[in-house]
Amino acid sequence: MSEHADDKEESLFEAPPMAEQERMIEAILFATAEPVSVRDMQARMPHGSEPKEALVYLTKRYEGRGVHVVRVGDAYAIRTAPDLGFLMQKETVETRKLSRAAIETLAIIAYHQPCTRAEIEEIRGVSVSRGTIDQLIEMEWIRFGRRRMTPGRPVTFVVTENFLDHFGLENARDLPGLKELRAAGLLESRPAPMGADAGDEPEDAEQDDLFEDDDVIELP
Amino acid sequence: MSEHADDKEESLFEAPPMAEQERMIEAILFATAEPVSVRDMQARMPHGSEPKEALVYLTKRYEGRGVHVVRVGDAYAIRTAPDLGFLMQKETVETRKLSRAAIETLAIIAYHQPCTRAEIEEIRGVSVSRGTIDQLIEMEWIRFGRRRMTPGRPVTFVVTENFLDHFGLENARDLPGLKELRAAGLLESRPAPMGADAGDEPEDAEQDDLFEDDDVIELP
Amino acid sequence: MADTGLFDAQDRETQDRVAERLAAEALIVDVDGFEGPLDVLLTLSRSQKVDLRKISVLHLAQQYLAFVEKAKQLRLELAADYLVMAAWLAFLKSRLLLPPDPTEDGPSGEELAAHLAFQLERLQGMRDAAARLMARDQMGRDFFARGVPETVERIKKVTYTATLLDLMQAYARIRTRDEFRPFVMDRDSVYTMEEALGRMRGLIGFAGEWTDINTWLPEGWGDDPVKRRSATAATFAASLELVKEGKAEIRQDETFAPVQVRRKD
Repeated sequence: MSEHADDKEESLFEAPPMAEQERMIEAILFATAEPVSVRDMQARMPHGSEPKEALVYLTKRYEGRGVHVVRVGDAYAIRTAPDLGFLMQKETVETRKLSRAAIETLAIIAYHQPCTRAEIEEIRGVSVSRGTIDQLIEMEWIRFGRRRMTPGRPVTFVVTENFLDHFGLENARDLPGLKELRAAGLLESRPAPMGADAGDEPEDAEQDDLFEDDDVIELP
Repeated sequence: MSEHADDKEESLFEAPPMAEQERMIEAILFATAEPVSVRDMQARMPHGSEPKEALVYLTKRYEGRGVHVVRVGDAYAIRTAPDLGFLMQKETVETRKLSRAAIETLAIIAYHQPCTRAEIEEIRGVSVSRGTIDQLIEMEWIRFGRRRMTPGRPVTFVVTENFLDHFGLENARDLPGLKELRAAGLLESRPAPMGADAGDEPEDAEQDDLFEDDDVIELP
Repeated sequence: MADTGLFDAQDRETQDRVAERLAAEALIVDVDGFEGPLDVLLTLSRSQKVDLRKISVLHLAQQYLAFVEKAKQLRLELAADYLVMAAWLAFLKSRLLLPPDPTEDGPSGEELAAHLAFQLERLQGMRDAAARLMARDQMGRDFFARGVPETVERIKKVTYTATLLDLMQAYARIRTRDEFRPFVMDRDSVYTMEEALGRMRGLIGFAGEWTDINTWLPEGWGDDPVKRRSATAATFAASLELVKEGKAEIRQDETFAPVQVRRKD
């Protein structure tokens, strides 16, 4: 606080050295909530200061740094370098289990590929929401196959290389058949109550699920 | 995307050059008013970054400048140089005037932490009013520590990161005069000889010296 | 607060006495401004102008007692803790003045005095520390934080996973859905009461003697514990049913003893 008085006294004779003035505007620009005009800086700084000149030095000093001195209208401010904007985001990654609708759809495609949407619906016993297919495509686990040469030429779906990679398969044909699943004990487990009434699953619930998912997924 | 692929990608990417990392923490620290922990920086920076090392360079870079890199507990912040406070009359926040009781209570907690109310009263020789403690908690300068493992399990108080930040302390070990006070034996709890002013004795004689207890000092 | 720095006369003793009297009077005038007896004692001790470690507690006790005395003369109400301290200091004074009584236990006057001196020194130490703390550069007054903090945007990214097992189980679930009965229960090891009853009705006519119900279990149900438990329960329930119908009698000698049945004639 006493320096204040000192500075004032000194300022009657001469302005602070330019390096000192640069420090001053650095502190002012840092601590001030709004961009500061040159006039405002001058008013705050000891008499005889030349903020305009000090600003030139300060701007130069911050060139290529993580923050820059920028001009905002008639005033100046310190701002994050544009290329570092990504640091102002904190990304949290959450891993979720694929929804039952999605995993079942995926399983049907894997076992029956190429497989049309109508076929998936027939096997699952419920309609397949667009969101489910979109999600699997976005995850790059399925892709469009050839159109079926039947009336309406429906599109088919097949699994991707990514799918095989993720599940550690050489080929979708390597997937164990029902008999093998049973032998491996995978069919012995009684279906959970949920499993039993899968066919009654309300479509709305499924769709809600997916709208939610879509929102999250679309973030960059 | 498969985790496998992610890992591969990450290990293929090299951490940014140190100069770039320095820019990044510069941007991060400029952007916040609160101290940022090293872990937090690391989470926001590209994989493989070493904010701790970059901080050394950045701290050096700002030596003698209008703003400084300061350490607050486990975190770092940029603060204006104290000698330039006179420029900041507009920014000065009028802090509530603390009563003498509050200031002394704060000092006792800071130097004796973790510290029970009974210990504060023993040292000051008068009872501590609730309002005093409340005020310090409200200012976020003290918080509750662990309960003391003595009869009655009294609560203890410790100072916060905000306290360190406000008084420009790196950690509680840097409190002014701490060494001298300890050397003079004034920070030990010395039980009153039997028969001396009864009732003023603190609950427990074994006041663990908290400055060696990293658990409590290391503010999150 | 009384400050003895005003006095720089040469005659120490006169000076001290004057200071003491002035201090005591100042104290009384300002007694509300003190934070308890320890605070008063600390203020009084300053008149000794020595290191607090070398303070004369006896002298201090006398000063304090004089202060309380003066307050009484002025008919000032002193808070109870001031009087408690006065009583304690009077006790301490007598201990310090009298030769130690070997028959009396408890701390000596010196020990008590040393502790009081410690308390005063500690209080002074904390006050000095508080002053040094408050004299530090403070944020928002001497140094400043960023004026325009940027908010850190939180982005939640969700990734989905599934294992091969999930995939196969999902497929198995769909493909075998129709094979399951709506109510699935392991019937292989369940022996129903109806079955037991049917079996017993046919046999009870031949049971003239008391027989352990364990011997009534059907063939092949006695070895596997799961099956045995189910068959035993069913047979017991069926026995009770027969008793209720008046076709059999049932008995048990004591708790956990074998349960026996026979035909009722």
